[in-house]
Amino acid sequence: MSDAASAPAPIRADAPPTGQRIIEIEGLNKWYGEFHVLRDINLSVNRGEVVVVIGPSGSGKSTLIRCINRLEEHQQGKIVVDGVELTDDVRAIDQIRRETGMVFQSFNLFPHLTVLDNITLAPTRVRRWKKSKAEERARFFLEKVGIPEQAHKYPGQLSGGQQQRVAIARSLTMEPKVMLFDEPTSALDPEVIGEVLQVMVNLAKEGMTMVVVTHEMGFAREVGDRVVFMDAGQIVEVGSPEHFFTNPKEARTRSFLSKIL
Amino acid sequence: MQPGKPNVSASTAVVPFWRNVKIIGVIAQFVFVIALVAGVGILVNNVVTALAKANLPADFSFLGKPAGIPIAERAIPYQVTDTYARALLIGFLNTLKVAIVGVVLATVIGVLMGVMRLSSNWLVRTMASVYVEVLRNIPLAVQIVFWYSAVLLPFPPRISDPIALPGGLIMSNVGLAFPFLYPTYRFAVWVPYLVAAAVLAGVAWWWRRRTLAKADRVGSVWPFPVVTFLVVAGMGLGLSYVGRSVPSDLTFTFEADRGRGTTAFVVDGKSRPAAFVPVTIEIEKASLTVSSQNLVESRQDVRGSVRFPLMRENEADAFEFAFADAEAAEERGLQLSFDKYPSVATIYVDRNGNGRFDAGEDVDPATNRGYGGVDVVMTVTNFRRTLVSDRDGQVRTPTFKHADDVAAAAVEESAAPRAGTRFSAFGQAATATVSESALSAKTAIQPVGALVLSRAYVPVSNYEGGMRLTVNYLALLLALVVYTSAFIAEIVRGGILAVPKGQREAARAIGLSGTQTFSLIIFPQAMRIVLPPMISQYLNLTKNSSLASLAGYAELFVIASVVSNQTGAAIPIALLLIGSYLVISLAFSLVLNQVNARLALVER
Amino acid sequence: MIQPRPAPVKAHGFRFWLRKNLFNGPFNTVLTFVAAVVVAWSLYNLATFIFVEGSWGQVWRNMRLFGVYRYPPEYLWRPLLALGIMLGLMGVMAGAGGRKSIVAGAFLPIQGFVAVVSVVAILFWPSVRFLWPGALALGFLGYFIGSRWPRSIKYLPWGWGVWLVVGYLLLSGLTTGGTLGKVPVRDWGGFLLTLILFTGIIPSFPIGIALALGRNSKLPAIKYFCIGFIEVVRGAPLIMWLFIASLLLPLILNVDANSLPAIMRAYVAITLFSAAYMAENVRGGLQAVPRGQGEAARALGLSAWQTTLLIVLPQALRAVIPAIVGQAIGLFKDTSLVFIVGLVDFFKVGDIVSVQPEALLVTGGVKLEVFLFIAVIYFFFAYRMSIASRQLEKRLGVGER
Amino acid sequence: MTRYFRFLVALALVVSAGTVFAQGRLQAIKDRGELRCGVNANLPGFGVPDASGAYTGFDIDFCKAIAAAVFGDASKVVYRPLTAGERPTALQSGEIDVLIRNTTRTSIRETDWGANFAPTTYYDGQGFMVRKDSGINSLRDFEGRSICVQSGTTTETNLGTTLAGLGVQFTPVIFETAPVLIAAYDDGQCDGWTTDGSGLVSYQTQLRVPSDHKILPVIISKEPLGPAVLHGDDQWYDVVSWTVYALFDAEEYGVTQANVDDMLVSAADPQVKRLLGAPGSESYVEAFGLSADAFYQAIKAVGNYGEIFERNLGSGSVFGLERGINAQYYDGGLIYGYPFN
Repeated sequence: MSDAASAPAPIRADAPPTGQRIIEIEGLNKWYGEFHVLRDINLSVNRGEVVVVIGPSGSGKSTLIRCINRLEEHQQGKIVVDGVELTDDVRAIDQIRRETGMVFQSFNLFPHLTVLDNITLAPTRVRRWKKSKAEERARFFLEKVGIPEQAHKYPGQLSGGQQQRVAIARSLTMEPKVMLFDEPTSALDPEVIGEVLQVMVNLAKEGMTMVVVTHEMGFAREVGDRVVFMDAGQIVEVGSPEHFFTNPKEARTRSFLSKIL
Repeated sequence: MQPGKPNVSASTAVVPFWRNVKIIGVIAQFVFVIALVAGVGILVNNVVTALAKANLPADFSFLGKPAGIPIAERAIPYQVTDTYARALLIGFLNTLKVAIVGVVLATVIGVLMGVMRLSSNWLVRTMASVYVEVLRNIPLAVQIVFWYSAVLLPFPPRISDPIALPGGLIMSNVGLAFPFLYPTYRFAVWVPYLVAAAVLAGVAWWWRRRTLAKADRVGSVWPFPVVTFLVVAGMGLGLSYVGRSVPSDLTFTFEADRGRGTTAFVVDGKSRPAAFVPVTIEIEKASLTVSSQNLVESRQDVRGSVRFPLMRENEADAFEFAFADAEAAEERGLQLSFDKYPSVATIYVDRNGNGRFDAGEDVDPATNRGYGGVDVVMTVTNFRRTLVSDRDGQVRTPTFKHADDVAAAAVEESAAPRAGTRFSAFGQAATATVSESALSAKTAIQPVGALVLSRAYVPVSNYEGGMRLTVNYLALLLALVVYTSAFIAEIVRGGILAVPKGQREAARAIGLSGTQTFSLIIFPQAMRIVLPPMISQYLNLTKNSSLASLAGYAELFVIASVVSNQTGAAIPIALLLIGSYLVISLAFSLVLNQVNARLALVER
Repeated sequence: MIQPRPAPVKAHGFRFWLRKNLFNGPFNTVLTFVAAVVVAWSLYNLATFIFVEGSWGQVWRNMRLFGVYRYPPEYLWRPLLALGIMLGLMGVMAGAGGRKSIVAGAFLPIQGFVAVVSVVAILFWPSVRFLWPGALALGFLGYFIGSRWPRSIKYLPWGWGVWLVVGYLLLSGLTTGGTLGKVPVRDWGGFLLTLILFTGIIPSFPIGIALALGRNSKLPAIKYFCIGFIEVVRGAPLIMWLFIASLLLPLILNVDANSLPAIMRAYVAITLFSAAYMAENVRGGLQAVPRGQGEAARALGLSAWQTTLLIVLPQALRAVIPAIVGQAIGLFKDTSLVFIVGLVDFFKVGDIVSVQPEALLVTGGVKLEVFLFIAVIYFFFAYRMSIASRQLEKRLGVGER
Repeated sequence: MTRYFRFLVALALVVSAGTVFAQGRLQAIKDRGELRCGVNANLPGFGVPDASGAYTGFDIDFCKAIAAAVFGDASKVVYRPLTAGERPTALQSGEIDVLIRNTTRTSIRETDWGANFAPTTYYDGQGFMVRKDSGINSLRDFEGRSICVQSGTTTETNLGTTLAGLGVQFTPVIFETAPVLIAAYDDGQCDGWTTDGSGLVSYQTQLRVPSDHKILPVIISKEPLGPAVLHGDDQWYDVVSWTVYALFDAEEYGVTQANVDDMLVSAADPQVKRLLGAPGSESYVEAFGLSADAFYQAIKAVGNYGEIFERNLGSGSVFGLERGINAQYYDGGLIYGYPFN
């Protein structure tokens, strides 16, 4: 990186020093072949904080949160989740995945299992819970996302909004310390987006640590503690929602917001 | 920021190697490779030891030895004294011959059947369904046996009475033969023109594209290079006929008694066969003796018919027919009735005396069979025929005898080999005497251009000249084509059904007719879907051709197993076979990738 | 507001059907006539051959050869018991699945076939007079159990496992002489052998899955080994592998040729060959599983193995069931190729039957009769399977569940 | 006296050989309780299963005879059907004890295969069949015609080299199996077909009108067919050889399946007594490592050579083959049993 000096100093998206840091990312770089997708990312998240990542498509926001639980492998930099550094160590990877829940754009429910089986699979196999306990917790979270009556159906029989809520319940049942949301509402019909967002809002209010990649600016404004704007693999601007939506600093951010708001 | 790729891992923390994902992978591979090498090593060692113990060849040195296997069906010259390697090569070429033609035909029939299965006509639809279901649910081995011994052998007429169709096509249960253009020894004259034609065609293509591009016009490009090529190449072909003459070192030797001759170049006393040379043979007067036969064909009787080699009436000034033993024939009241003058006749007894053959008169009341085993002599005057020698420089005519030597050779009685029989044919050949007086013929070599049209004919009991497809080849081909086409039909049907309904609706909405919708919109898209499974069917067809032995076709696997039986070199031959089949597989994969790449390009 | 009205009455009836399906337009009318002539001609000739010209005595006389080849007649109850147990297990499956299930759709025609054979056995084959009806009864017993206690289907995998072992022991025998006297493997033949070789599809299943997973592996050594194995095996014809296995397997494994009868060698060749094809089918299924499925499982903390076994494979296999049935049909037909290594399966028995001295006495031989008989039997089973496959395809295509 | 001495030496040799090979194949077969016999399961007259599944044929009877000699029970045979290509491997690997599969004895097979051939049981030779009215009377008449031939043996090489040597050009059509070949010939694809003489005769009956065909009076190869064992076990080789000789001798001395019991008791001829191991002559048979009644059992099981021939190939079969050169030497044939002395 011969011309690193001429590049602008990377933005540090550190959390305010108050809370205890649960995610710390330092100098994160990632390449797909020759394509540099993540460039010198620095980001940290406090416990109980909701960080919303926005930016145009292809800006690397999804890749960023997929790096946090090693769905993508980073090549440079340091990722620490709940005090565990993400390295090539199998044990570290397993531990971090256990402690982070993830919700995908396309739900990724397992179509050959019932809703209940979808939810209890990981707790029984990974956490080694008894089946009865897993089912009890599963029903609790299904209740919480508002679809207790669908436990014995197959994912194919549910609507998109219901599926995504099941996916959230599935992640929550593992009792994660962090929830990662990868554009959870992008694949949904407008009329059901609300029900999923409501679940997320409730979750945030209960103090769950969340990193959310989304295009829902309303959600960002309402529940986000901090908003991170990414473009071309870099963090362009970080700030509180008020700062962000009322008075963004960077020209790039302004032009992005003007297009979508 | 300039992307630069680090070559070290991001992490600085020390991780024990048994927990490191990357190192685990390396170790797993390492263990796997060691286990594999050890396992394979043990197995190979076993084989080598066993082979050495059994004194079986484990290398390829046997390939250079003379094979001694007679092979009739071949694309390149071959003699029994040639090597095993050449015999195997012929097998490989024969595999290709059946595979390539089979693939083309199976595609045509399969697509047709696939479309028929979606026909709106109930009967057609049902017939196509029955076709597909029956054929793909019966083992191919059974089908090959069926086509060969239940259809192609019994139903077409025998070679002695072939069907001669217009255009020079001849059909019988020995196979199919038709005229074919072959390159002659003067082909080299044409080659520069062909090269020039190709170059000019390229230029024409380039020029046409450029002018179109310049004028920013849409127009067809292909007619220009094609016409250029045809004109230049045609000119060259025409020129190759100008000033043609027979080279002085080209000779033609002909043994009229044996009915065969050879065209050859003789240079310094050494002769080299000359392929595809047209020659004319004239025989002033000659005779041919043939016995009448009682045949049972596909469970039906054919009674007392005489079949002379296929001849046209204009090939001789006169044909005369007589019973070899005229007195005996007259005593029995035998007469000849011509079915196809001058080649096929029935022997009958004119019981009602009306001078013509009536139903039932060909049955001998004494035996209830026809008048078989009666010799009939045909005498031809001024027989002449122009022939083209084959790939090996061979020419064949009917085996005429001298016209004066009418007495037929005495037919020896059937006898099982007895005590005292010699165990070598060479001894017998030495004692055999040729009693007939020599038959002479006038011969001439015809000048040629770059190409010569070789016609098929039947001199004795086989096709000569032209392009010949044996019944064995046809049976195998038919079975493979029909069997594979059933699978292709299903693939095509699936492909057509897989084209989104919206495509049809859109096509109809812009005013295309039903046929246009199908041929312009649905079918091209379906073809794109079906290509990969089709290629795998093509591969299956090629591999299935290894069942050729069931139809007596000398394909690679057949020849390889003969060679293996003779030499015991099972392992080298197995390796050769695997290699050959992989080459074919790879070729198909290459084609698939090419076509896929093209289609993908079109898609964007 | 416009009230809903009943739809106009649809035209139907025979004449309407004819016009719609056979005579809609001049082209179709011509097609209909041409097709009708072809059909009539074929049927006439076939019927003439079957009922008038055919000489079926030789086929009839050799029924036992066709069935079990040289399996000793006094032990015939053993393969038939194995068959009966198999029918019983299928019956349980069919009964539990209900009359309209796919298994029932396959089971009932097979029972029908066995019933026909039973009638023939009662009338003409004294040695197996009670055995065939017994097998038939076991089949219906299973069906009854299945429909009465549908939950018994839970134990079925065990049942099949036990059946494989018991079936093998029944066929091969345990003791020298006696009721369970040993029958050497080389005496197994005819349709029995065809079925035995057909079971090669069962071991080819796990091997094929392993190869498919290996081929998708990120580890190059394993990946390229699997690719190499699959492509080389698929690249050459089965008869070549049979040929190689029969000549070289004892040498390669350095074992006494007697401890590896020809049937075993062919079985190995067929299994590995089938496994290579299975691998490609399974790979197709793996590709059909969205990437997100694996990612979701990994994100939940499941290990790589758990992800593969619990999430990816079940979905992949379900997607390729029709392809696997198709492969099974192919294998069923391909068992006819073992004649190349001197085994006497159903197809080869035909050859023997047509060269027996008695066959030589029939003018023109009995090839055609034998051929027709063999073709019909193969067709019956292969066609049944392909119908089942199509039903599966339809049912799986409807939705994810 | 010298004769007696020589016999003693020979006996000592045989016995010592027997001891040396005590764990040889004969013992192994006895321990195993069954004889493994490599056969052809697809050649009418020589080996083919009948409708009940039991193998029958000329070669099969020799398997039975050897089993009867070893065990006193002709049914203790395990038949291993072999294709032509499998033969060397099966023999060399010890998979079979004896190969009786219409196998021609040739120098290559003795050396390369490591086979030891027992006496020839059937003298065959490659011949030709043509239609009587085809006008073909000698090999030279095949000029320009086609010949069907079955692959897998030396048949096609014999054909190719012989006709090439005669300068005759013909069209070969190679087949894997006989039934297809017969169909091709009968339907007229070929003007003639060639295989071993015995095969010609046995398949002639399968043609539509067998009497329309004839076998040319020419034989292009020697095909002496006989049992073969693996090199290196002299005792077992002797057992196989002398079982065959015993069957030859039995015909010569008039011992048949029917009268063998009487002969055992009442035969006066010392040769017969030694052959049957009659009381007082047991040592002649026991020296082979067999029980004294071994050859008696063999004859009892399958009859003498003549009976085997007639039952499977000759007048007692559909083939109706004549003995020809397979007659006893005193009838002008080549069958010559060695003396029991």
